[in-house]
Amino acid sequence: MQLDAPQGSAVGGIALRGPGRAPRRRRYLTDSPWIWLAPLIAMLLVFALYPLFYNIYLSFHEFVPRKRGLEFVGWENWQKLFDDPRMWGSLWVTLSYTSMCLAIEIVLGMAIALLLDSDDRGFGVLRGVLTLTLVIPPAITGMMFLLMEDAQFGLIPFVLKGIGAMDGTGAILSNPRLALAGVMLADIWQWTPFMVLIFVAGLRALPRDPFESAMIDGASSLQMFIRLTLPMMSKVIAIAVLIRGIDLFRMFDYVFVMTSGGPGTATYTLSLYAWQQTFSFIHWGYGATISLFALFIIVVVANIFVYVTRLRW
Amino acid sequence: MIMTPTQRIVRALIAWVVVAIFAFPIYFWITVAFKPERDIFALPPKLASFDWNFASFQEVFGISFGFIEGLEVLPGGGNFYMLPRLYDSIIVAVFSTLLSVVIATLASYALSRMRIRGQHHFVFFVLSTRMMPPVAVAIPMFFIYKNFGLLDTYIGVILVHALMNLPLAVLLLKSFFDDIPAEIDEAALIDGASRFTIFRKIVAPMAMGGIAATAVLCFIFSWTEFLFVLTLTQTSLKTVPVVSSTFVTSTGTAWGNMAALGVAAMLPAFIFILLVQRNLVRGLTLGSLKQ
Amino acid sequence: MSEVEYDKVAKSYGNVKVMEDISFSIPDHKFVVLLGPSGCGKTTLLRMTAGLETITGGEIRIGGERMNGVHPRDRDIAMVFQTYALYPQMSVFDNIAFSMQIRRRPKKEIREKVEWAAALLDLTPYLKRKPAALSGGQRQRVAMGRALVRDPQVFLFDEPLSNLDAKLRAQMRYEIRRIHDRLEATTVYVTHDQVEAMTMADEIVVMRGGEIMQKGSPDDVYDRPANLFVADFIGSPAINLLRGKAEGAGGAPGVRFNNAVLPAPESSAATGDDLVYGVRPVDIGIAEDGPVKGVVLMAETTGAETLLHVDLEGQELRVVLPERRRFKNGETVSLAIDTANVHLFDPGTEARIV
Amino acid sequence: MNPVDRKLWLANVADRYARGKMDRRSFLRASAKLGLSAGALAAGSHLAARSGFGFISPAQAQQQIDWQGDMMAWLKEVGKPFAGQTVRLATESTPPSNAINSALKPYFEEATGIKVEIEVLPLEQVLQKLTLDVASGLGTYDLYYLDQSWMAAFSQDVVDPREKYESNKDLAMPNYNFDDFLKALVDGISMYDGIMCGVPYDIPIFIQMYREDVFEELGLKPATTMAEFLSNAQKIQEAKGPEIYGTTGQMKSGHYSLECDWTAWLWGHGGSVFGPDGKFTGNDEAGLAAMEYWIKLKENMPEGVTSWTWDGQGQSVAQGIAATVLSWGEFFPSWDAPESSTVSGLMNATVPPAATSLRTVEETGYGEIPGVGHQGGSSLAVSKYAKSPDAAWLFAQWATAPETQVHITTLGGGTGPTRTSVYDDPRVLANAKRGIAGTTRHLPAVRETIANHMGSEPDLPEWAEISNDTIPVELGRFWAGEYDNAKDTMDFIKQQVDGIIKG
Repeated sequence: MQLDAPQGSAVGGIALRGPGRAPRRRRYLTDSPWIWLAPLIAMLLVFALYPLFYNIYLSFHEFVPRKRGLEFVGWENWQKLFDDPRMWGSLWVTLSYTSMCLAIEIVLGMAIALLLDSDDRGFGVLRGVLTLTLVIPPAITGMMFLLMEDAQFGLIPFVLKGIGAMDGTGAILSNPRLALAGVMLADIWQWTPFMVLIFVAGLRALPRDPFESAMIDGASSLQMFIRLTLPMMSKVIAIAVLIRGIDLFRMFDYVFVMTSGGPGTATYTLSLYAWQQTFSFIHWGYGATISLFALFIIVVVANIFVYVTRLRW
Repeated sequence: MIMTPTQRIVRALIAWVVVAIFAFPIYFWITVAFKPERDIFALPPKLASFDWNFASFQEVFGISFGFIEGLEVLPGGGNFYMLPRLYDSIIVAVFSTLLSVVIATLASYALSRMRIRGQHHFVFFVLSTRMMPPVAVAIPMFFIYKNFGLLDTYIGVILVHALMNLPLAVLLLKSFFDDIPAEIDEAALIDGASRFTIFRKIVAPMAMGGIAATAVLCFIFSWTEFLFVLTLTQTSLKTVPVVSSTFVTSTGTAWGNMAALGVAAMLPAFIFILLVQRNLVRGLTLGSLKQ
Repeated sequence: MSEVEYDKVAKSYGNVKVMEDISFSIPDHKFVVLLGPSGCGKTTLLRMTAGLETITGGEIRIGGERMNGVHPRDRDIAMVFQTYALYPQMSVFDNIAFSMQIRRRPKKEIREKVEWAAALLDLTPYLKRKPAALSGGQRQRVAMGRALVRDPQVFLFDEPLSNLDAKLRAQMRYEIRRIHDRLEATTVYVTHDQVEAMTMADEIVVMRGGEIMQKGSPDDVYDRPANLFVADFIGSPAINLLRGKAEGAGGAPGVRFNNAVLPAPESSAATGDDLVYGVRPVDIGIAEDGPVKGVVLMAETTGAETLLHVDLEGQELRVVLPERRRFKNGETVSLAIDTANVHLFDPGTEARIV
Repeated sequence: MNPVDRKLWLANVADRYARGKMDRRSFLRASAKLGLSAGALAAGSHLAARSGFGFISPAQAQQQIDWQGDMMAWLKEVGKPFAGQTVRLATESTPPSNAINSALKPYFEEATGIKVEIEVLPLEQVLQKLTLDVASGLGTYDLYYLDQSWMAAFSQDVVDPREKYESNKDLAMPNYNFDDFLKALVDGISMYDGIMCGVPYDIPIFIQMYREDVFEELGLKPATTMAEFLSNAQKIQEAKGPEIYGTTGQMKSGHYSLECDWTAWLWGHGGSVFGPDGKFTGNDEAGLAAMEYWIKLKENMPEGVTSWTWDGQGQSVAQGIAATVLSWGEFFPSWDAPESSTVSGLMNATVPPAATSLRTVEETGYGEIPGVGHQGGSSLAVSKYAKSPDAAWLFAQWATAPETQVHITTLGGGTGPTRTSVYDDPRVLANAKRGIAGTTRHLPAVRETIANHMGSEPDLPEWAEISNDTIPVELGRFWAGEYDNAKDTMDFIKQQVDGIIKG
C-alpha cells in the first residue's frame, strides 16, 4: 500500500478556505423549499385556485341570456341546489356508481393481481396485455361499449340471450335497472387493470419472510391472505381507493357518451349534470354551484378517509 | 407459495382466460376497424369471418395500403383525415408529461427532503386540486385562456394537462424520493454539492425508474383526456379522444373509422408503456409500503 | 491547526432536549472515538460537527473558527457514513472523484488523486464498477476513498464498520488507524463497539443520554472508569458488578455478599455501606485455596481462553482464564482476586469510589 | 424514383395538401409529375364506391369539380381584399358541412385566398362551443351553425343576412337570390321575431321511407294516414317479425332525437307543444292520443330503440331489420349505398302520412308550426363578434349558393337542398339512380314534405333546455316504465316546462 499522496497541486488538499477569509455562512439546513415548490404553487394558483374562486363567484351569479352577461343572484343558486330533486338524484347516482365501481374494481383487481403475481413464464406478457385497456381514451371506450351493449346489434346482449342469462329484450342501457351497470361495465373493464397494476406492484414489494414462517406454522393460503397480505397491503389499497375514488366521483366521459344520463335520470351523475347546466342550458351560475357542491363532498369524504386510514405524506 | 406442477398449469390457464376476457373488447374493436361498414352491425356478430380490409384506416390516415391491394397512395383530405390529430395528441401528451414531471420532481424533492410546516396539509391540498369536477375548471380556464391568447394553442392544452397530472405526479414522485436514503444527500452535501447539484446529479438519476413510471401515467391521462381539450381548442389542434366524436355525424356514426383511429391511437401509448413496464409496476406502489 | 472544540453545545428538537452543555475539545491530529449505546447522542454530535444538524445552543469550532451555520463543504471535513451513502449510479471512480468534479479541479489532478486513493485502499481493479457490484468491504473502502481525496482537516466516521463481518471489521480497524496516522488529520469516530474504541482511539469520549460520562485515553476508561456505566460498557466480557456491603474497614477491607467476603482495596466506605463491587473477569484467577469459593455453572472455551460462569452466593460471576481448562458443571472452585484491579462504586451516584 | 420512394413522396405531398400547407393546384401539379392525375387517383381507388354515413370519401374529394356560372370568377374578384384572413366555423357533422370540409373548401380558398377552418363536432358540442363564444363575446367563430331549435337563443348574436346583403353591395353575390330558398324553410329555420338569423343551410326533415320489397310481398301501400302507418307496421311485424320489425325509432332517453320523434306524433294527432298562451299543451287530449298511438307503434319496433339516437335508427334500417320508418331524409342515400347497407336499392321514399288533424300556427305558441314532417334544419349565420365578418359573409353566400348546393347534393352525403333551383338542377336530377351512394331519388319526397308537411319546433330561448333535457329525459323515464301512464308523464312535463319558462 502506498501512502504517499501524489506530487502536485493536490497534495495540499483542496483549498476550501483561504487564510483569513471568513467561511460563508448560509442557511443551508433550513434551505427554503419555496423555490422548489414555486412552479407547482404557481401552477396551482393559476389553474386551481383561480378556477375555485371563479366558481365561488359564479355560484352567486347567473348568466342572463338577454344581457349576455352575469347578474348577481345572491344565495338563489344554493337555495335551488338544495331544493333540486334532480341534483339529489344525481348525487345518489354518483355515490352508488363510485362505491360500486370502487368495490368491484378493488376486489377484482386484487383477485387478478394475486393471480398474476408470478414469475412464471408468460405472466409478464399477461400483465403487459392487461395495461392495454388503459391507453384507450374513455370517450372511445364508451363508444365501444355502447356498440357492444346495443340491445339489437350488440355482442353482449347477443351472448347473454344466447346462454339464457337475459330475457328477450336485451336492453341494457335503456333499462333503468341495468343502465348503471352497463356504464359500470365499461369503467370496470377499463380501470380494473389499473388496480391490478398497483396491487401487483404492491405484492411484489412484500417481504417473503413472514409468508415463509407462516407457511411453516401451517397457515392456509386464505389465512395468509387475510392475516398477512391484506394488512401489509393496507397502505397501497388505501391510496388506490383514494385516487380511484376521486376519479370515479368525477366520472363524466362514460355517461356522456353512453347514456346521456338516461334512461330518465337513472345514470345522471353530478359531473354530467353540472356539464349540462353549464353548457346545454347556459346556467353557468347553477353549474358552478353544483361543481362546488361536488367538490365539497369529495373533499370532506377524502379528508375523513385520510383521517381514518391514517394516510400520511 | 409452493405449487404443484398441476396447480401451476391451472393457474396459468386461469390467468390466460382472465386476460383474454379483458383483451376481448380490444380484439372486437380491432375487428370493427377492419370490417366492411355493413358487417359491423351484422347479427350474429362477425368476429373473424369477414373480409378484412383497410378501408377505414385508409380514410383515417389518408394512405393506401397499396402494397396489399395494389393501389396507389391516396391523398389525405376529408373530415376523417386524422393523421395530424394523432400528431397533436403526441405533442400534447409528450410535452405536458415533460412539464408535469419536471415541476412535480422539483416540488416532491423539496417535500421529501426539506422541513415544511403543515406538509401533510399541503400535499392534501395538492391532491384536492384533482377533485374539482373538470367542467368547473374548464369554464374559468376558457376565460383566462381567452385573455392570454392561449385558447386553441398547444401551450394552452399542455399547461392544463400538466396541471391535471400534477397531484398524482407529486404524490408518486415524493414516495420515490422518500425511498432514497437522506444520507446520500448528506454525503453529497459534504462533498460540496449544492442542493440543486445533489438533485440533478445524484437524487434525480436515482429516482429515474419512478420518474419513468410517473411519466407513463401522466402520458396516459393526457392521452385520454377529453373535456379540457374539447373546451379549450377550436380548429388548430384536437387530440384523439375529442376528435373521435367527429365520427358521430347527423346521419350516423362512422364506427369503422372511429375504431381505426382508436386502434391506431393505442399504439404510441402502448409502446410508451412497454418501454417502461418494469418501472411502471414498481412505480405504482406509490411508495406506500414505506411508512 | 485543526482541533475541534465543543463549547456548551446543546441540541433540541422542538421542546425535546437531546443534549445540553456538551463541552470538550479534540486536539489536533488525534483520533477520538465517541462511544455509547444507540440513542446516546453521539451520532447527533457528529452530524452537528459535519453541519448536517443545526446547533441549537453553544458553538462548535474547527481550527478555532466558529462553525455554526457554516455549510458542510466549507468546514474542511470529510465523512464516512454507516450505510456508506455511495452514489449508486456512478462508478467507483466517479464516486471518489465527485467532490473534486464539483469543484472543477483539473482532470489530471482528479485522476491522480483518485488513483492514489484507490491504491491506498486496494480499489484499483474496481474503479470502473458500480457500487452495486462491490462487496460490503469494498463499498466501505470506496466511502473511505471519497473522504480521503478531500484531504480534510477533520475526518468524521459514523459507525463505518457496523455493516461488516467480524473479520473484515478487524482488518478495517487497522487500516483506518493506519491511514489516520499517515495523514495526520483529526478524526472523530462514532461507534457503539467498545472494541473499536479501545483499539483505535487516542481518546475515548463515552456518552450516555446526551451527556458525557467520561473522556480519556483507552487505558483511562478501562482502568479507571469514572462510573458504573463506563465500567460496564467498556471491556469484553463485561466487568462483574456485584452489589454488597462494605466490611472490615481499616484492617482487611472486603465486601460482603451474604456469606462470602471478597477482598477489596481500601476506601472511605464505612462498614455496612452499600457498594457495587466491580472486577473484570480477567482479573479473577483460580487458586488452589483461594479465599472465596464458587460453584461452576458453565464453562465455555474459546480455544485460547476459558470463560467460566461461577455462582457466588446467588450472584453470577464471570471469570476468564488465559488457558484452556475443563470444568465440570457443579464443581466448586476457589477464586483469587487481585484487589489492585477491583473498583468500588457508590450505587447511589454510580461514581467510582476506588 | 423507385416505386417505394414515389409512394412516400406522394404521401408526403398529400399530407401537406391535407393540412392546408399546399394549395390544390400545386398538389395536382405535384401529382402530375409522377404521372398521376388526380382523376387517376380517384379512379384507381375502390373507395370511390364507398360513401356511407355522413362522409365524403377522399377519393371523391379529389374529383375535379366543374363550377358552372361565373360565381367563382366573381369570388376571385371580390375576395382579393380578404386574402389571408381566416374564417372559422363550428358545425355539426352534417352532409353539407362534410361535403364542404372535405371536398369543396379548397376551391373557395383558392379563389379568394381566404382560409376556412371548419370544426366538425356532434350537435351538443357545437352548442357548447357557441355558448362560450357568445357569452365571452370572443368572436373565435366568424360563422355560427345554428340548429333551428337554438334560433331564439342566438338571435341577438348574429347579423341579419338580408341587411348584410343590402348594406354592402360590393360583397353581395350576384344572383344570390333570397327568394330561391324554399319559403317554408326560411320561416321555419331562419326567422325569429322578425329577424333572419342566417341563411338556410341544411334541411334534414322527416319523410316516410319504406322497403319496397317487403311492401310488395305483403301487398302494402305507403301510408297516407296515421292509422295506415300503424297498421302497415303491425302487418309487417306480424308477417316478418322478429327478423324484420314493423318500424323503428330514435328514442334514446335524454337525447334530442327522442323529442324529434315525439313532436312528429304529437303534431300528427292535432296536438302541439305550446298553446297560444305559451303554456305547455302536450298533456291535452290530442297529446295523449299521440302517446297512445306511439305506444302501439313502439310494439312494432326493435328492442334497442330506446337506446338509439339517429345512428341506431339508421343502422336498424341499413341492416334490414325495419321495414318502414318516419325519419330524416338524409338517411336515404346511405341506405342506398351498397357498401354500408344491406338494403341498397330496396328502399323508397314518400311524404309522411297525413295528420289526423293539424293545429294552425295561431293555435300554438312561440311560432311553433305543427306538421308530421319534423324538420331539423339549420342555418349559417355571421356572428356579430366575428373577426372577419366580410370574409365570413362571402363564405356563407358561397356555401349556400345554388351552384355549391348542387355539388354538395351530388357528392352524396344525403343533404336536403334548401333552394328550389337545386331540386330542379339537371345534375341533381341525373343522380336519381337506384342503389348508388349519392342518390337523389328521395329529393322529390323531401321537397314535397317541406312544402306541405313540414313541422317546426317553437322558438324561445329556453327551448334548448326543454328540447334537449326536460322532454327527452321525462319521455325516457316513461319508456323505461317509471311512470304509470302517459298522462302522469305529460302532466309532469307540463309542470317542468311551464316552470322553466316562467324562470
